[in-house]
Amino acid sequence: MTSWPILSTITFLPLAGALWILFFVRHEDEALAAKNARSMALWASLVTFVVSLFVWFNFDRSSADFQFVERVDWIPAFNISYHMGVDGISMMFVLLSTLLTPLCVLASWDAVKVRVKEYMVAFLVLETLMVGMFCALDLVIFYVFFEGVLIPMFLIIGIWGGGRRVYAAFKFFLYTLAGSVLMLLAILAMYYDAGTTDIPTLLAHGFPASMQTWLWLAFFASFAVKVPMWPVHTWLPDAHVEAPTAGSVILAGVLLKMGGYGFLRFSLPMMPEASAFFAPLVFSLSIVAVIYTSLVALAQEDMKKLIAYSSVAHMGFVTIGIFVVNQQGIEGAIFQMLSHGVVSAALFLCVGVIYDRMHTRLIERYDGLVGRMPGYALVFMIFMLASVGLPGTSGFVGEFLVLVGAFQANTWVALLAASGMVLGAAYMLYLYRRIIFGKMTKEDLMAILDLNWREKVVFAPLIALVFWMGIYPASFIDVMSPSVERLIDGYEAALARAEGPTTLAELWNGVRVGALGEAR
Amino acid sequence: MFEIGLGHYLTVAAILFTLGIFGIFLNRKNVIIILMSIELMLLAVNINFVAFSTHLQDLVGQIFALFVLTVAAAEAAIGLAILVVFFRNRGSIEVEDINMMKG
Amino acid sequence: MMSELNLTAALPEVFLAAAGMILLMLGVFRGNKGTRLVLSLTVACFALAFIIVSVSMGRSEVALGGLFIADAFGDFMKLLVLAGSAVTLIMAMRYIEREDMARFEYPVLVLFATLGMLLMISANDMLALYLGLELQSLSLYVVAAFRRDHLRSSEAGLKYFVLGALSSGMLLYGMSMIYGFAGTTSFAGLAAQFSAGQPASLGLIVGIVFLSAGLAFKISAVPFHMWTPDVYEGAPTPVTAFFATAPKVAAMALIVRVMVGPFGELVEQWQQIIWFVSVASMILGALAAISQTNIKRLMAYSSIGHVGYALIGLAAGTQEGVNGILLYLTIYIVMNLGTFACILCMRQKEVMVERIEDLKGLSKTNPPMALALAIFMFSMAGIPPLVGFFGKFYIFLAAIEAELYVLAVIGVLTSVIGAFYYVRIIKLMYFDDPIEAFDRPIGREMSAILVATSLTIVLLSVGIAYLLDGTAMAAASLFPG
Amino acid sequence: MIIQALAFYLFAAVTVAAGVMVVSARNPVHSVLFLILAFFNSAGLFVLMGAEFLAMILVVVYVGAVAVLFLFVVMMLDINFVRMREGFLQYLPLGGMIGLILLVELVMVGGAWIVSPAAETAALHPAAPAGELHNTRALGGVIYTDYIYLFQAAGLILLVAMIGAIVLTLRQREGVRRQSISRQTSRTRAESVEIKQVPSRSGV
Amino acid sequence: MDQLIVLLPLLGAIIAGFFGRLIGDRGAMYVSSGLLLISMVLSCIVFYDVAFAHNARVTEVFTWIDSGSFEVSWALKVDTLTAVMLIVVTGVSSMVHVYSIGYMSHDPYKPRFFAYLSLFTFFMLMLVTADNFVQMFFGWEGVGLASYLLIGFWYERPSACAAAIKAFLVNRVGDIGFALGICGAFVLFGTAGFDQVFASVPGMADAQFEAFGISGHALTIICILLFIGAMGKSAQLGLHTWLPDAMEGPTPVSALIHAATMVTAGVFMVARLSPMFEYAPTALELVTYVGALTAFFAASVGLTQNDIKRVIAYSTCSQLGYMFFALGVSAYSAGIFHLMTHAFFKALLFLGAGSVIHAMSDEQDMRKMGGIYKMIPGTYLLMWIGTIALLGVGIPGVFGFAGFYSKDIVVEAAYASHSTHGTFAFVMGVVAAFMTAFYSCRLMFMTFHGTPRASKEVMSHVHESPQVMLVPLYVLAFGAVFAGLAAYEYFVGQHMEEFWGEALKVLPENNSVEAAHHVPLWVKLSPLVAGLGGIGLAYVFYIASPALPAKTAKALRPLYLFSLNKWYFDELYDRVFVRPARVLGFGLWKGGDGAVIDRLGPDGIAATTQNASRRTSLLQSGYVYHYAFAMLIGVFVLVTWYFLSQLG
Repeated sequence: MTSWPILSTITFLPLAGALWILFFVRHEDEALAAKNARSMALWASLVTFVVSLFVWFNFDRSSADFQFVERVDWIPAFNISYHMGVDGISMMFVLLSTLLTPLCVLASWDAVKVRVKEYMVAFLVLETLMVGMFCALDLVIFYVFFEGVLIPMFLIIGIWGGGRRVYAAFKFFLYTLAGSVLMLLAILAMYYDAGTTDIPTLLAHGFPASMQTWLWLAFFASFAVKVPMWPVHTWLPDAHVEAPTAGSVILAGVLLKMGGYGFLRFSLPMMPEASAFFAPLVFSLSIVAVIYTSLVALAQEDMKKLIAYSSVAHMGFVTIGIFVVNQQGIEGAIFQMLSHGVVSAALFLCVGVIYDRMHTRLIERYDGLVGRMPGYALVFMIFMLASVGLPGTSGFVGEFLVLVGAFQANTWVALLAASGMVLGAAYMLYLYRRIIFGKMTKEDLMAILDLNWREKVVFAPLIALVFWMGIYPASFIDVMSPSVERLIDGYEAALARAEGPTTLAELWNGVRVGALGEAR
Repeated sequence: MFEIGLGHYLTVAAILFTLGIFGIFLNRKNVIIILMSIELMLLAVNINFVAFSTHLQDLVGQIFALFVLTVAAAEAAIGLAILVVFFRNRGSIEVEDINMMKG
Repeated sequence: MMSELNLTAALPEVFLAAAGMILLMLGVFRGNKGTRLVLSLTVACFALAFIIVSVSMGRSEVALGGLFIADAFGDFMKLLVLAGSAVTLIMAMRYIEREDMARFEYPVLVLFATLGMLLMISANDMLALYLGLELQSLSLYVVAAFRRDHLRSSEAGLKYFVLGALSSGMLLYGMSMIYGFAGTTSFAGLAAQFSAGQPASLGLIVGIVFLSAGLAFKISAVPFHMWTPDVYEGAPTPVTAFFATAPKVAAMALIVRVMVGPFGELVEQWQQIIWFVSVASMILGALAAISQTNIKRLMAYSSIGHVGYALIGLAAGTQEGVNGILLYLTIYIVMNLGTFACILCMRQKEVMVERIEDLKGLSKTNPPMALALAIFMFSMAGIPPLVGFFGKFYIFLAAIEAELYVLAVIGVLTSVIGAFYYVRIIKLMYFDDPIEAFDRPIGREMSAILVATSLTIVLLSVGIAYLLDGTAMAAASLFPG
Repeated sequence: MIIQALAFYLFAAVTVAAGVMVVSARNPVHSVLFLILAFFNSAGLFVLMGAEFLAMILVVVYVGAVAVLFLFVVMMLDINFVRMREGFLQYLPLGGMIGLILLVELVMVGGAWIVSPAAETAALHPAAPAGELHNTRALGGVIYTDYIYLFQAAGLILLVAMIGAIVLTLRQREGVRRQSISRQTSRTRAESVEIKQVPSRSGV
Repeated sequence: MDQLIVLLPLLGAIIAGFFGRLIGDRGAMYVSSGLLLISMVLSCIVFYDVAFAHNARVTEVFTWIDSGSFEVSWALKVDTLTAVMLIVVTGVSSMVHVYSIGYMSHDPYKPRFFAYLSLFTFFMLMLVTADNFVQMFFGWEGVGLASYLLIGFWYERPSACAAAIKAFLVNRVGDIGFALGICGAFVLFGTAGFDQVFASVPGMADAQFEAFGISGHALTIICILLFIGAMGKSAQLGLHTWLPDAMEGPTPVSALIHAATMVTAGVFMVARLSPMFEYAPTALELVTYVGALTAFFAASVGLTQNDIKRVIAYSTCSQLGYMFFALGVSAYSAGIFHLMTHAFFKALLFLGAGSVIHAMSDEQDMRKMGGIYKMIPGTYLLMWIGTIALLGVGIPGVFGFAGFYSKDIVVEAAYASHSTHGTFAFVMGVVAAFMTAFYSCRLMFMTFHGTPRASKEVMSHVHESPQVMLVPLYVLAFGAVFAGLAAYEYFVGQHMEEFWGEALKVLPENNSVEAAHHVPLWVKLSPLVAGLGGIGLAYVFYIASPALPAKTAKALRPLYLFSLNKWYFDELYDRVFVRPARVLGFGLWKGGDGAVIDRLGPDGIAATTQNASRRTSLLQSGYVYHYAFAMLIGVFVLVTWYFLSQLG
């Protein structure tokens, strides 16, 4: 391993860029200052991305250990240290974050006209926090980054958002905060029990079963909101609709993944018995999410809301995949998260493209765009299909692996989740048809222009990724395999040691049988 | 009955103390009465201290009472000064008129 | 039993007392023209006292006939108090000149109040406690009403006085009970008695209840908080800033010292009181602040809420809990100083404004100030990576370690509600359009305070370990053995 | 014994009754007077308990200074009889009940007092056996030695009270001519007398 | 070479799609058609290599998904079955490409069209060359996509868009079954590769399995799931509704996708998985029933339709039913045989119909046609060839059109299986043959004979299609005439075993094709007789006494309406699925998210908090006595608490 603190570099480079913009980008001429801020932000995020590629290439794909580990004492009195590192599960999320940020900067190039400087600062800070969160190997550090994300995101939604931005920003902020403070308590309890907040140590700690239940629930409160799972998903549509395009991109692309990542990093390995116990609950909620939100998506009038609901449904797959705890399920879930990170981000960018031109997101205001914007129609089509999960695109691999995994655990779950395939196709195709197809009748659309070069630059890497992930996913799955295997081994070993009813369902059955017995 | 013990003094003090509290929150008249109620409370406290002091055969209680008296005097001075200032501004010292700020 | 005077242990206090009288004389001779001089000198005195305390930090001695104790805990708290007083005085400088209340008595009274706080903090006997408390309170009553031509100010003073007097009555009654049932007023004596296994009689507990009621009033914990919003609103703003910082710390130090010191063995008894008060404070602080329109009033409820959190640490009754309180208070002071500096800058057309609405669009009219205030607000809401989070973190850690789970859960939930109103201020500043800009410039000392406090809030997270060293030492001094 | 008991009951009864009147009298002047009465009788109680010095102080300081100050302020502010406002009785049942229960509790606590063995030994300053040392003297012996610190602190409190009272109520009125002896004595001739050269024949 | 066959169409698609503007319309058309022709030639070579030189092989390209034990690769499996399909696909596809050059000559989006066509071909080839379930699924979904794109090719028509979505969605419903079937297969066998699975099937023949609360025979469950997928793709009863609507697409598309190739993917799949289905008799039974019912149902609907393409579409549906019941009675080779011949004559019919439509200025309603046989004699003739091939006319033992051989063997095999479901299928097949004959001739008569019912203007424009459209028709017609005769011996006759090799598996006790050669003569004749009867009836109805149809319709009105409205499937689905989904979606949005979750959740809590906040503020009345009272209460509560706890 290199001694250079590569992860910290990735984490704090954007912050440095943000500070630079904050303090040194000043000009009498507002427009010029804005321009400088933009290019500075772009460079900062691009350099970060390039540096992060180093991680990708130097990552040891055969190891399940944490790599590029850095460790500095932070609060020695409490055994809390600045501990960073990535394994196969987290590494790609880091890259996803570093990839999406420059794209977001590009996507906001013209779209954001007011307070450009602050906007760019917020985005770079956001990047720091996201990357830091995925790299953190100490619970406290993790939590700091995890919750710190709220600040820039709140501002992004609130300042540069749409009409109901205030409501949306508050809903987002308070909802997620409410979830995560409970997690904070759980973290404290873990510290109390284990005497450390070091994640690798905690992974090996083994918490008592009774404690696991509570810990799990507390973590669940946080991650379920973040994912989001039904019924705590309602912040998402609002936040997405009101956020500026790039905000939605990051929100869907990275922030939602924090929940899934949390489940994988904490819930499963640290509280295996509780995870097994509550898996049926997760399944039920996920299934409801898949079906319910898909149906709701069908009824949407607002493009972003529709895509937002589709995110909920897709993340439902993710949670199913995680909690079936087998190789296919978890790898599928991770893959689905990555794919969703690319695809939904791209879909929001697609919406942004026409929003920038027409300043409305109402579906009924558009029709027949393919005539004027064939390039756009093609790009949208690709991502729409990826979202639908067409084989050959990234969306399929994750979804399918999750199904395979789910089928091993519970066929009903697999069946109901699979119904999401139809509903997902239904709302996406319906959306596509209403916007892109048909005859162009709206007067104001007649002059609409196709993608410009900047937009093409934004979409090109995403399209490439969609196909790369769809056709040769092995290059991604290989990265995660060792870590996932270790995770599963640990999980199963822990369950083997456990006693008593191991799932909610069993407990329920036990109660029922008991009650019946008494009735007799 | 005729054996006057500590309990008797404490009872008197308790009654006076309660009276003082009553004076404060049941009072709907002027603030001066409230200040006087406070003096009553402090008096009750002093009785307590002296009574304990006697029964414990310990001087500290009396010293305490002495300081309480001192402080009470200072308190009365400041209280009345504030009261006067308030009266100058408001033209009234009725308790119900002290309600510019609420919520 | 009686130890010698040992005046050096009380050097900061002695120094301040002497300085106070000298400054008083100076003020009398220079008249109100000398206000600025007196004020500056007062600040200098605070600074000097700060240095004295920090130099002697770490000692642990009993002085002045056993009535006075100087230990690391006290020294730490004294540092906070002195810093708070000094900074609020600096903030007051321009204000009192502008608002026509530039009289030399103001700094002198603040100095005496601070002296009272130091005495409180160092009290090792209930008598000393009482006198220190009264010295502080009487000064505070006066400064609250210091703007004597203003109805609000005088009303604030009157309310504060009436209720404060009532609370000292209760406190005294409690003390008399304790004295009567334990036979001593000395903290050491009390501690010795309970550690000998003496069971707490009912009278003693009732005494403790009354005592806690009196102390709870000083830290404005529910239900003894009712004065706080009115006084905060009515008092001149620099006075409010002062109220929100130094006296809070001192009173908190006092309640911690009393509960943990003499009554340390009775933790099971008073824990329930603190629990109750803490929960009530957190809930009320969070709820009532939401519907406020006056920012000073909002800060009052905010401080009530914060006290509730700090009390969690006390309810834990452990060294970690005290550690958490110390950390929390340190952070709380910095945040409050910064916030009040912002509030003091809220002037439109030469008139102070204090409606929350007036902050609308601040991010456009005065971005640095908006940024600073946003940092304070996020920090108060306890959002990491700002240091306010760490305050809550250690408090809740202590609660978890003491297995006060319900308290911890209530705490975090109310912190979410509380986050709402802090964030609402950010919303006004950043999401809304400006109505009217605040006057500029805000003054060099204000800028300096703003920069210093906001940087502290941001950067202290990184160096929190150093602060923790200090608090840990201070907390340990309360738990010998 | 009986005399002592009778004295106690007398003083106690009058104190309490006066206390009630303080709170309930409609005229504030009467209230002050009843307060004075209460103080006097408490002083009597103090004497009964053997605290003569305190009893004296109570009369001198309280009646002589504090109560008179009250009276002064009442007179100065020219407060009339206050009408009983509505709502007074509204709180009486609840407040009265709570107050009564609290009173009963306090009395029960007082009644349950027992000298704890530890408390016996905990006494810091054992009072001298009766007759051996005068109460005033005993106090004096302690207050200027062991409690010198607090004595000084009390002094500061009084100082603050003074400053406070002055700063709040003293007003420098404009347009009031005051005598300033120092200015008078330090006047020089140059300040006071101006010699004008009046040119002749041109008038002033 | 295998890779080339598959990738050339993709290349064509990319060139036509992305560089269409660069190389112009013509360039796009010629490049893609040319590449496909090459691909076809290569397919022929491969066919020879595999079917006659027995060089069945699997070519691995690279890993696709590798997750734990779930490993699948991109690979090309070529055996006889695949080779047959390669020929059919590339053959029909290249003909359609060529035909489209003429047919689409007036369309402004030619490059796009050719790109789609080639893309479709690519996916179809991926499907037939798949060596594992997942790759098959890839092709499966891919053709669905291409079908979607092509049906919606004229995106300005709302009906085309709707039909496209419908096709995609209905297919997706089937795909759920397919996907779950794959999952099941993986769970059972631990692999998703065909060869590995087939190798372990016999060992798993009795495996039990619990799924969806049913615990049963594992293979049966998996096969049924997979068959559901096949039903969707091949428009079997229940999931057929998309096929008639798919006729919204350009006619060449109908010929290629919705007649010759894509819709037969289901048939191909079941045949490909014959080693599994053979051990799942219940599943086979189901296949038979569904196929037979579809054959009957679609034919019955075809009787009354007026849209020329729809009639052919229902005909396709019905013929697919034949293929399926052939598969269901283990006559896989017969099914594939029919698939192959059907590809020729149905593509011919469609393209012919396209030619008619082209001639009639895009009129598709047969009621507005008639009497044009003299004006477009070439098309007329070709259409008759296709129709006769469809009807299976021939002289036993001497010569027959393609359909004669394949349909007969299918029906005979059904009879020969000597099982309940086989017999049922036989009866249905014969009845359907009768109806097929009737509606096919009805189509011919209504379109070409009788008095012209079109407007003068249209009639004046009627013209024969250009050669570029007719040449492919000739090729297909040639196939329709001779394919049956030529392939009979290899597919189902004496060389059957040798020809198919390992590609198909039939358990000895199920060998109905073998038995089909030994059925009684009346069985052999019955489809032919039924067909002739149908022709006769049609002649009576539409040539001899044209008033009769209306009278009959009146007399049998309920039946007529039932058939005309396609057994009300669309209405039923609309009521049961589509509309409820909309209503439910809207309801859940406004009611679930809005009224319940938000109102009880965030908004409710917010409102409660605000309310509580207001109340709390009111407590702060501003009166000192209230404040004091609060303090008193605080003390009182605490004191009382301790009193009670100490006393109690």
